[in-house]
Amino acid sequence: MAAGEHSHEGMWVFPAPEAVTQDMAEKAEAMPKAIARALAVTGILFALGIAGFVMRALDDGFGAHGPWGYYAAIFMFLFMVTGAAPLAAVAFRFTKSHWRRPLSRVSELFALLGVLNVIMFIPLMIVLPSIKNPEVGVEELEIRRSIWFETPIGAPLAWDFLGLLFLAICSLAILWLSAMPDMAEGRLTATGFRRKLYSLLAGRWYGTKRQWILHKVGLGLLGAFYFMLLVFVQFTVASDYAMSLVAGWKDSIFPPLFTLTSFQSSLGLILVTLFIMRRWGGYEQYIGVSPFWSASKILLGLTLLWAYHTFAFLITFWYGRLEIEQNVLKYFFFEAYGGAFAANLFFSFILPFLILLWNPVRKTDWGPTLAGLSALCGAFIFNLKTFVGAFNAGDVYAIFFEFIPGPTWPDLWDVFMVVGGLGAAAFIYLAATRLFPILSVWETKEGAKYQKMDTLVRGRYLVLAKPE
Amino acid sequence: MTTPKPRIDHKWGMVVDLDRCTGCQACVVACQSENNLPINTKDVFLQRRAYEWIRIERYWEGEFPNVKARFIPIMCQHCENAPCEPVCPVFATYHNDEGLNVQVYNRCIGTRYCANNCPYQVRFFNYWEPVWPERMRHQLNPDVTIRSRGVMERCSFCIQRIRRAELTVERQEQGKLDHKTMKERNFLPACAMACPTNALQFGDQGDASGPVHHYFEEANHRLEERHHRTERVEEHPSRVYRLLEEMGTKPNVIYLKRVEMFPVKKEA
Amino acid sequence: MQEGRVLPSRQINADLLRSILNSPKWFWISVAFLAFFVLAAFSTAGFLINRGYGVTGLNNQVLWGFFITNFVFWIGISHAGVMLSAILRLSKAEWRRPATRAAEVLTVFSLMTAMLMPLIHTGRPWRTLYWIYTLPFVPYDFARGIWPNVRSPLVWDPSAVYTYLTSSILFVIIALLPDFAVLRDRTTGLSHRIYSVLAMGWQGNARQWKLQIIAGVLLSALILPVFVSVHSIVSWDFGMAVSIKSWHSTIFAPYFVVGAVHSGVSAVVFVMILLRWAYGWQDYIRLEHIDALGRLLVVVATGWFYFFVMEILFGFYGMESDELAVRNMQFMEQPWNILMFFFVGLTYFLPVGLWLTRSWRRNLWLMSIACISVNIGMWLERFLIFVPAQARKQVFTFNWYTYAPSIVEIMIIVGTFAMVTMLMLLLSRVVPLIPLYDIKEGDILKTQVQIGRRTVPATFRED
Amino acid sequence: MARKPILGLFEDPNYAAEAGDALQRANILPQDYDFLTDAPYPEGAFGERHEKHRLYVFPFIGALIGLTVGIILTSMTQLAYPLTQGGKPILSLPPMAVVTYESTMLSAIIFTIIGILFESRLPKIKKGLYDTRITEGYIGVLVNVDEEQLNQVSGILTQAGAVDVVQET
Repeated sequence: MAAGEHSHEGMWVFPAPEAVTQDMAEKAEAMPKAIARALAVTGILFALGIAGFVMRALDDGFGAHGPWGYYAAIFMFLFMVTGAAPLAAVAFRFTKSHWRRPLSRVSELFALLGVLNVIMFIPLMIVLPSIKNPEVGVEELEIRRSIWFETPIGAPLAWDFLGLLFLAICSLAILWLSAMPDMAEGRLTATGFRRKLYSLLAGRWYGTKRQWILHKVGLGLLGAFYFMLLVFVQFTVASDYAMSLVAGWKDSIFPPLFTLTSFQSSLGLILVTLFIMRRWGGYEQYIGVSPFWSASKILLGLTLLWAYHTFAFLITFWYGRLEIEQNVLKYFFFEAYGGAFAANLFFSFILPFLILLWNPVRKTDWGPTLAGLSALCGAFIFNLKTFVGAFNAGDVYAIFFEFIPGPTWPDLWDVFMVVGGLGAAAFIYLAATRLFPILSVWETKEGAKYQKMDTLVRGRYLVLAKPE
Repeated sequence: MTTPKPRIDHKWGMVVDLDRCTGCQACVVACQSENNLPINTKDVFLQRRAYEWIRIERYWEGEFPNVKARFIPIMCQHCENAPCEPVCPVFATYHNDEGLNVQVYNRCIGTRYCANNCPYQVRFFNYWEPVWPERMRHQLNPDVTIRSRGVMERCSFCIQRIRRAELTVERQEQGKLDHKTMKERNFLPACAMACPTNALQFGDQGDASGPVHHYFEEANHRLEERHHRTERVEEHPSRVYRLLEEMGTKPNVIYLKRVEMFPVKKEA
Repeated sequence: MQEGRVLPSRQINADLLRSILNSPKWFWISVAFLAFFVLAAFSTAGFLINRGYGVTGLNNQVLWGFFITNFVFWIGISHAGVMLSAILRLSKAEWRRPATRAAEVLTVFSLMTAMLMPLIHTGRPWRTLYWIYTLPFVPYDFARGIWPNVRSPLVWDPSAVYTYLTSSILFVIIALLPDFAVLRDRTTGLSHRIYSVLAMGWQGNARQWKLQIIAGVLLSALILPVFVSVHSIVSWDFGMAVSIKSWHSTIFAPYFVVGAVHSGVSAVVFVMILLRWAYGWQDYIRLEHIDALGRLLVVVATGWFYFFVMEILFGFYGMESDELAVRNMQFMEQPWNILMFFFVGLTYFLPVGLWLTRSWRRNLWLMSIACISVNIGMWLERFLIFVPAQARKQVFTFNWYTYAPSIVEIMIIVGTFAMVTMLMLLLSRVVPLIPLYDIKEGDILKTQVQIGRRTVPATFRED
Repeated sequence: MARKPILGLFEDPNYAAEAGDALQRANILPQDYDFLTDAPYPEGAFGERHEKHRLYVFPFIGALIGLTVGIILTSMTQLAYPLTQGGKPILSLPPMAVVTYESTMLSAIIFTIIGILFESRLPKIKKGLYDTRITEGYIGVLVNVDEEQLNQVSGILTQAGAVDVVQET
């Protein structure tokens, strides 16, 4: 720490604008061995996943929704994490925070996974039991409880699907718009098919004043729209595939809890990606510690909020002695899936909290990353527990969830599908990093203008300028 | 501080036979005079602040001309899982080990939370200081405290009578206190005693020879097996049921369904 | 985004201490006016306690009325303080500077007022006083072995609220030390002696300042979780009640917290506008501050609306007849449906509509209208959550009944509003409601960055 | 030998900083002079020494104490009245968690306050040398030196551009 230097070592980096373009161009062209190997591995996993899916389909068909619990879980996990990831770029662009600059493209690239979500959702549409009870048995409802009371046209499937579709489109639009200036640069520097692709996508971008203004406004509007859409879709999908499959489980905090978990885990995912780029990707001179440090505070807040929402749910159900509530608690939290809940609690709250509690740890790049990783695992267990449980909770048309089944363990095909889903996501993302500049060049350059080190009386401090 | 040990492990319970209830309101009057309830004057009623530790609810069933009146007496259900108990900040109401849901007037600070949390609407708040006309002073029951304003009150299964019975047994039978001797004192809550048709039956759930024993046996048995079942089966029909069973409150009051000799014709 | 010029600190002292060193003539008149209502309220409360609860509009069906509504409302207002000062401190938002202290002080006073409500509300307050309200000053009545029942949400309440109250009072006092020092240097005679005691011999050396700054951040970080817990626990008073349909909802905690922040921040904005107008602090409470708060409020309001929709929607979700009856009452039956209409309109659509345009955010009249309407709306919200549910909760009993407040309750409610205003006014006579040192620090850290022809305002940061 | 305080008042922070440098050159120990301001300058603005503090320990101690007190209190009061209520266990944990949480936070905050006062050495009973102009925006340089150095120091201060140099009378 230099004399009178009052910012943490490596906290802020100001890359030289002219160097960036060149360097990024090279990085985009290069194909390191590590990435090639990773692509191969994830590709194999992807194939496994498809195999598992086919076998499951052959074994059980699409008649009953029970066997598809694990498929639903992995879909929900991917949707939860990748759906919320682009929000990081959007939200921090709203707050005009400078530390977001290296982080925004990393988060936007997850938009490409929206397509995967849409495709993976199709089988789930088939297995979801209809809202109207086909034949009404003893103590059964004619219409099972769901957020679509009298089932408007095509509900719930059509609406969920449309929501996911719009979500994918909207996020792709955000990615395209925010990558446009970079690709316009790429037109000149890149070679081969990239050159064609970039010149195609960049269109008539020449960076005129007007274009920049439209760019800013467009990103803002799309971002706001995406945020609202995401919250809505998460609400519908989550409650359709978890809550309304458990007869009589009425829990108004579940959608917010799901959304909160998605924010927490997606931020974690982004931090992990950033860390990999910074450590092994050779992006050290673009990614300072400041993104980790600033994001860590938000991650801590989200972690605490997660615990808070969970407790609010638990204590309300514990206090109310209604039979259905007791059964839900027993099933999801204490008896059948008790272990899963304990693990979920540990990874989503206890571990990240204990890591992020310490300011020195938060000022490193590995601390927040570890917390993020554990949040990611927590979200994964959360989804397994919730959706596998919900898919196997017995008669969906019953008046209330009366008879508690035991936990459902995965068979081989389930394992295949789960790893396959993860592999697919990783594969697509890695491929995307080869296609698009993974660092948002224009934002980095813009940032270099607005931040500098300056002297006040005797000490040197960071100066942040905030344009109106 | 510890709760007093029970002399014998009572578990009081009441069985209400709706087939016998004629809705004559005798129980209501008996309760009023036994438990020193303030007089429900007209304007007290109009303010909707009437005290009815036990009340008869009347429902009409069917369309004129073939219409039947249904009566259901409702008093404190003395639930095992009483929602009203844990919300009291000062332990003014709790579950004693005789299966009674007791109210400690001296502790009560009148938050009215318990009344809000009672699904059966059987808790009453003293909005005014209770007053009686001068000449009625002497009919007040010396065994029952008069509740001051600002406290909750509700049916106690006439706990004063239970205690008196126990005391007399101890005095006369040299304290050899068991179900038999207790029954010989044949004490009853005022309402049960006043009921002309024996619609209200009161006794010890544990006392095999008592009037309520087998009903509770049956009810608890049904509850048990429902809990240990893993899928739905056709249950054999029975008259025994409890109010708001889905609330999981496990009342100590059991109702017996009315047997329909001439059921009301429902319009198709 | 700091417009406005850098002022010499002599100027700042003169301006911001104006409210203390030479108070305007309207001051004592308005205080007396408010004091009248406060006294009226207190004597009414005395009458109520003397006569018993018959004098209120409550009955066997609706057992919790205006008092509880008002209690929750004031608890809600109290959430502005920490929300603003803590979150904005942590996020290093420059525009927080003039807002923090007014917000914290509002927190303290509204909490004090709020805690009077349940006290008056209970049937035998004198017992409540030593049984429940002794909770923060544990250990309680060891002599007679009288314990409160930890299982009851009504015992969680005081523990949370008193924690919040104690910590925000300490928070304010710590932040006041440097300003007490300024006052100590400006005053003479008795007040000088008092301020010297309060200032604790503050010198303003490097160490003290450093700890002052850290204290701000650290305390914010510590109070924030308390602040969230307080309103959640208040909401659990209702969430734990299984028997009243539409109360036993898991979302109540976050829903109430966000609502509280919504109403609280609006209240703070209104207070700031009043201060600006009353003491002529145009240079300190600038339009851009109001503007920024307005933008924040749009976000908060929308978040609140999300939770509101969830709560309503899952009310219907259960398809239970008696809960549907409550909803039907809220939305279909007079007068509740009219109130409901006003509540949603005033809480969300009107204010957010006003906050969306920049020029309207910067128009103080429209801003005040928006903030007041939010608070009316939030008061109605609590009322509509509590009362219809009780009036329609019965499964069995015949005598359904509604609720109309008696004059006694209304007078006490009015009294609480007068009381908070009066206390704020009185305090503004004693301490500066805008932190002097914070403003000065802001001026020191101001700088700008030259980009081409444009000079962009910037700030020095220590990380 | 007795040490005496001397206070130089500056209008411009840069002069004050120069005074600081000059004092350093006149090898007066850094803990002997201090900068008094009416607003927090970012740390090290005058090239002053870094203040070490142990404030972060306090909240943790407080939290621990509060936690234990909370647990003992809640469990003790529940066990002291073994009354079953609503079929809930005598020692029911979720309510305990709520009250315990509050007590933890409360004592953590109180300890933090104590820590702040202790670490910033407040309350000071005797304020020492001070000048009310400091709260008017002047920057005071407070030096504690041996009596014979007083003139030298006041010379340094005035040279550095002090508006006024105050000594104890």
